Amino acid sequence: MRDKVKISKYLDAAFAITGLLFCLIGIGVIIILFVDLFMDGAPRLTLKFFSSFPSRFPDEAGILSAWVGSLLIMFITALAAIPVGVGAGIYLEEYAKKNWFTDFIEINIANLAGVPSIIYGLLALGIFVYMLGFGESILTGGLTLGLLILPIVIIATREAIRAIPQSIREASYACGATKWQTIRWHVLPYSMGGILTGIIIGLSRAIGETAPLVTIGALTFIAFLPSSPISSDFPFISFKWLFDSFTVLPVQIFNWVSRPQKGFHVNAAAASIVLMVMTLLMNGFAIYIRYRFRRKIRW
Amino acid sequence: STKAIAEEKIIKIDGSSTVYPVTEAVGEEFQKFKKGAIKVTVGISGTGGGFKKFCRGETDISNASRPILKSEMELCQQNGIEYIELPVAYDGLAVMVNPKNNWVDKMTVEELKKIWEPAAQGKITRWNQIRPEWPDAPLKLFGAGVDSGTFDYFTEAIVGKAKSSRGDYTSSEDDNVLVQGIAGDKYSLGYFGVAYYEENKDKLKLVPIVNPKTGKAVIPTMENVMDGSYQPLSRPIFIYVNFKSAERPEVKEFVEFYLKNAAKLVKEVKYIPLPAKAYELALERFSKRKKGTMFGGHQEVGLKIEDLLKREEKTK
Amino acid sequence: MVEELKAEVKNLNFYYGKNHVLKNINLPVARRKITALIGPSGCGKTTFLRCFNRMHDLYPGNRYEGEIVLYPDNLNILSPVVDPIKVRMQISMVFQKPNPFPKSIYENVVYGLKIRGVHKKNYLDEVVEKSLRGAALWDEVKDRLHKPAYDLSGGQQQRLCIARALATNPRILLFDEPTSALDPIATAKIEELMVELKKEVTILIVTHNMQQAARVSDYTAFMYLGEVIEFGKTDKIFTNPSEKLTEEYITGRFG
Amino acid sequence: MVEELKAEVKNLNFYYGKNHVLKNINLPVARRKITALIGPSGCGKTTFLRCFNRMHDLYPGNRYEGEIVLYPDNLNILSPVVDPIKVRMQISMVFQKPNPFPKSIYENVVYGLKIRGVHKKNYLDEVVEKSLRGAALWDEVKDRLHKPAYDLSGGQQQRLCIARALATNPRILLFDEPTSALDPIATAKIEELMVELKKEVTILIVTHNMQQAARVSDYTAFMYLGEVIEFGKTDKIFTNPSEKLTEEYITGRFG
Amino acid sequence: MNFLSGKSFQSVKEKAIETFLFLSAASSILITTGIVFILFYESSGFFKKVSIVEFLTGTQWTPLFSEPRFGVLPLVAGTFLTTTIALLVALPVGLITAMYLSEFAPLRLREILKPVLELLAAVPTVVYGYFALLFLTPLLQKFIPDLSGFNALSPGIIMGIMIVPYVSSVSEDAMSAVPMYIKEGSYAMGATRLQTAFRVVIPAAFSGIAAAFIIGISRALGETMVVAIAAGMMPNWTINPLEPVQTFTSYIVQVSLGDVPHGTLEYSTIFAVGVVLFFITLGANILSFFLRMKFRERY
Ligand SMILES: Nc1ncnc2c1ncn2[C@@H]1O[C@H](COP(=O)(O)OP(=O)(O)OP(=O)(O)O)[C@@H](O)[C@H]1O
Ligand SMILES: Nc1ncnc2c1ncn2[C@@H]1O[C@H](COP(=O)(O)OP(=O)(O)OP(=O)(O)O)[C@@H](O)[C@H]1O
Ligand SMILES: [Mg+2]
Ligand SMILES: [Mg+2]
Repeated sequence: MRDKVKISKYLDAAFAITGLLFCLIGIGVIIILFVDLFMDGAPRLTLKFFSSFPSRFPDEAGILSAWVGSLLIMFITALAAIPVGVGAGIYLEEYAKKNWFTDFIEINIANLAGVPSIIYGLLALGIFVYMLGFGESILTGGLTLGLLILPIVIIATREAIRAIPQSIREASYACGATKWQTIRWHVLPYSMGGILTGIIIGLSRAIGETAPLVTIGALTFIAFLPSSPISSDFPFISFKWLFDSFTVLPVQIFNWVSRPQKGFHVNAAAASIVLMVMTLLMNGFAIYIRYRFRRKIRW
Repeated sequence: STKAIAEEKIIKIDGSSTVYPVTEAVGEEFQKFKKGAIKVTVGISGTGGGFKKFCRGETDISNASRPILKSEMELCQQNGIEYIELPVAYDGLAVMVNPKNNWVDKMTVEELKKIWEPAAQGKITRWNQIRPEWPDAPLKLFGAGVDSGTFDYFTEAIVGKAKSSRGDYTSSEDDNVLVQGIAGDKYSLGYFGVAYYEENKDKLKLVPIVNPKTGKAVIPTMENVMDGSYQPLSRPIFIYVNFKSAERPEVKEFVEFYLKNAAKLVKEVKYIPLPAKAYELALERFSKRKKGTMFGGHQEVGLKIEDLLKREEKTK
Repeated sequence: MVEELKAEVKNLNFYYGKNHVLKNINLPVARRKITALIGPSGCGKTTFLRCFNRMHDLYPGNRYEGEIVLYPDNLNILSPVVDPIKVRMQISMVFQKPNPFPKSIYENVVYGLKIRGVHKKNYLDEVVEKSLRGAALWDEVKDRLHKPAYDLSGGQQQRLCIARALATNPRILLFDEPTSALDPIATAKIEELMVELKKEVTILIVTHNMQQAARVSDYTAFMYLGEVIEFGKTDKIFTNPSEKLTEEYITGRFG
Repeated sequence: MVEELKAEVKNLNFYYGKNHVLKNINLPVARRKITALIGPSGCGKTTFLRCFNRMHDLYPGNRYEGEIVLYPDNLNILSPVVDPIKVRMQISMVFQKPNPFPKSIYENVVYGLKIRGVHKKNYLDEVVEKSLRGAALWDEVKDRLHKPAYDLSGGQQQRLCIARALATNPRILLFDEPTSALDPIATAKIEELMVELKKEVTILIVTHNMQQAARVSDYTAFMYLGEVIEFGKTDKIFTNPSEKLTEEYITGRFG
Repeated sequence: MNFLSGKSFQSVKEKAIETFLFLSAASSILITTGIVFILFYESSGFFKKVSIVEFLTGTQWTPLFSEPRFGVLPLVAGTFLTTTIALLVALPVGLITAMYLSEFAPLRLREILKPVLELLAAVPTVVYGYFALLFLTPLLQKFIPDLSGFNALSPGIIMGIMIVPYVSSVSEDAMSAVPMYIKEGSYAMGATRLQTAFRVVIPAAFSGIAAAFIIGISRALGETMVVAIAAGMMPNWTINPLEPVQTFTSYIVQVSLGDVPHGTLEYSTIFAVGVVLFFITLGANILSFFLRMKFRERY
């Protein structure tokens, strides 16, 4: 017995090292990728790169329309996927009766996570572009990616909610809280960490997607910006930009890497860096809130 | 939203990624020329995807790396879409080997056929099966994606029947991937667009192809392609203009701008321009609004572009 | 009995799935009195108490039979048409295992009010002090009201949960061993509180402490294996029980 | 004192971050005796007990000062070079809030053995029965050993946790209010068990029940606001305390 | 007070919220219906012309050739290979990373490592594709001379690394959500961190870890660009990871963005392939659903 105890202690120590090593594998890949892209793309990371439209000359080409497009698309995606995804997660965990139908929905959602993104593109083409007549617009693009990451957000939300000890819910109900009050005051705040993780990896995935956007008509050459959301006359807010055509960074990258000229490959590397940094910034907020929530909640 | 488009003057273009660089260059220049008064957008959803949108009336111009095909013609007809077919440049296909390959001096169409025909699958796997004096080493093949116009054209030109090919080779949509494949293997052989050779001269070696008519081995230089001596592996690429859209002044102006400036811009993006005469004929074709296709809904090989442009069009 | 009733349990049966835990329980609950539930561990006291605020509704598979009628409304709170939330609005509970929210002490106490839509800072502050004083916790935590409740000791958590239950002025209070983690002094204070409260409130208390039951309660029910074996005035039960089982249990000769 | 010592606490200070909770504690722990810790809620009993098995190590920000020396090894268990796992292997603990694992009853009891590499089915079965009998739970659960522990009542969970702590034959047992959720009979059984156990084992028990402390313990320490106010033979403390505070607490006149 | 649930403002609000949440959950059904409809509708033409038996048992996949063969097995093999390799990397690395972060790493380190690892999900997949082709394959060729320039192994590994954050982040959330009092119970018994992780934390967090695995597996099955670039696009009826292969997804993206005319038999193959993929993921999900039901623990 002594020996076994010793062995398990060695295993423990060994695992601590293995675990760290495994983390380092991931970090290593990130660093290699980043350094590699940076070595290629650094010379192109100038202000001009951000403020220029695409061009046939690699060193004049920029990503203005692409990063603006990515930003707007992500905005719509987040707006569509987060409430619906979190809502669905809450419904399934807190409201739905446990019967075959919920089981069916559960399997169904897991299944949706495995549908290749291009199929979402084809679906969106049918529904948003043709049926609903949104056209090949920012709105369509954002909704498409929203659909794509919905299962991730739902699954993460459900698991985070499921991890909350039942005694907490009991305490709230016993105070006379309604279901929604219990959710709003307890379930949501305490599961926020996990929900934010779902949102973070979901948005990270969405911002890097190419294929579904190309099918619904993300353009590659687009040398102008969507119309401004602020208009000079009443009511000062305009939603016209929702229906404008767009391009996004990954599509631009996709196009550049398949061009023969080396210069475009440099652009692609630079744009990839921008994409990664953008993701980090976009998620930074979520990461920060998650950090706060995770530190606060303890039971 | 047609009203909005009319107000804003947007020209919508979509289609082949092969033609994309040319149209992008024209679009860029055109917008500069018009000081941004007219907006041009160019997408890349493939020739097939492009025609789908085009034939539904969603785009003004479609980029195509091959002529419009039967089923697409029917779709257009169903939707009452008529079009003008205009060749805009040549796309030369190059046959490439690894620079370490010191045995290949040239190849004939027959030899290429022996390698690429369907019967070769699983059988022609070593270099010395093509010519006995070549090494007894594995033959690693690379080629354009089987869904691409390049593939259609190459099979048509070499095997004699479009889409007729062996299947056991590495294909890719992205020619840069093929470059990497060939550059990484001494015993490789592959085909793809000339432009990719131009940019990777250090990693690749060009194989001269024997012109079946003249018997001379030719490499795909710009001159050789333009004067028609690099045959059969060069093909024209096209834009299709929606007949109705062509009524719009901005579209009309754009197409004319395209054909007038193509010679210069095509070179800039490393494609091969058509002979000057061909652009003139194309312009004439456009100004006369000649509807329909010069092909019968299928690919043809070894045509001289000027002869082609003098053909009568078929709309069905 | 002559007392005015606040509630009456009639033929109550309860099942955890197939596990039949409460068996045909009948019990009157006198208004503004303290009724104690005693009985060996596992006999169903907690289960019984949780019927009063419909806690069992939260889990599928749980099943009630019978009635708990609330007076003067004459309403069967187990009836499916009754909204459990309205029931719980009037009936507060302190659980056996302290279960504060992972929030600050202050937030824990005011929770019941906030969900009732009360947000006036002054008023909330007042209630917090009053409830915490009632639960004999105020002095210990008055300087750290905004610190996490999970940093409290076991007994402090238990008192916090009592304060939380008091804050909403319920009509009925359910206490499931509210002083199990408390020292004698704190216990005495909570008992005083209960006696004070019963001027206004009807109280049901589960306790393992016979002395406590004897000290504070007016009525006592002795439960065993899911049944109420004996019910009566506390004096009577503790001095002169009718059932042998009750006597054995009370005198500790049981088992 | 003349007793053989199992452990000795020397100048122990403990901090939750900046919160100085234990203040310069000195205490001998006699071998194979029961030492009771009493004191009002929040005085630091749990905190003190958790020093013995280095539970505080699990959280960043907690800090010990001073020593707890274990005899006969003469080992300071608070020393950073001492492996807390080694300490915990010898020292079992029953927590204030029952915390069974979300596993079956059986798995809960054998957990300690399994992690020590014992897997022989027969032996495990034996230990399960013995431990559950010891904790006075066997009869209630013998037919549902493989059912989830979370379906047990509060008191049953508490006894399960006691059984879990017994299963590994520890040298020292730390009990944090082990009978708070138990009825008098179960309590009596656990007390018997403790008396039985002390033939082999050194026991530290936190309790709010003065009678219990008086009944089972050999030594008693009275804690107040993080300090040990008085320590001595239980008889002495309960009949003739030296400190006024102790007397007041014991007689319930405190506060 | 009225106990019978009258139509108070509160209960109307509750109902409205529940309805919104229900609609959110139901949206997943809607999406699935849309996908199933599109897949079946568009592939019906295909199955009219090609026998299902030939489709499911044929070992040659050359649908775009002049003499087309419609045996889907090579794509099954390719998908199976790349997915398996990816999962062999992602699941252990992801789980071990999660265990390390949740149970071993100091708090600070964890809060830094986690978002950095999540960056792996944000790298555009095109970049991963080239990374596999230009970095990993040549590296692997040093050790495995037989490795062909395009192969299943290298994109499989890269996909695995790409998926790591999906697995590790969601599992880590689930593991850190296990209440501390349960972990304390284990440590107090003398358990090492590793034993606590394996015997208490993982079983208690099983549901969340399983969900993380499902997201990971789904991602591997649905990933497109990495395999499209680095695996060779060669339908190959093989289980040799050293050879080039083609997967369902890379086939779909290839055709849908290519020059094939839409509405033809050739084009409808992508929907037929989509149907197969859909059923494969469905099968896997149903299986995993029942497995999870069996092992779930509750606290
Ligand atoms: N994690 C923590 N962080 C900060 N302060 C704490 C923490 N845990 C406990 N305390 C404080 O330390 C003091 C001692 O707590 P401890 O749990 O040791 O009390 P106790 O004597 O066991 O009380 P009880 O009888 O109520 O269980 C209390 O004032 C408590 O509020
Ligand atoms: N969720 C459950 N599922 C199945 N059986 C349960 C469940 N909860 C409790 N039980 C069983 O029901 C019986 C009554 O439990 P209950 O919690 O009401 O006991 P109790 O009288 O409160 O005991 P204690 O004094 O130990 O808290 C016990 O035998 C217990 O094992
Ligand atoms: Mg109970
Ligand atoms: Mg304590």
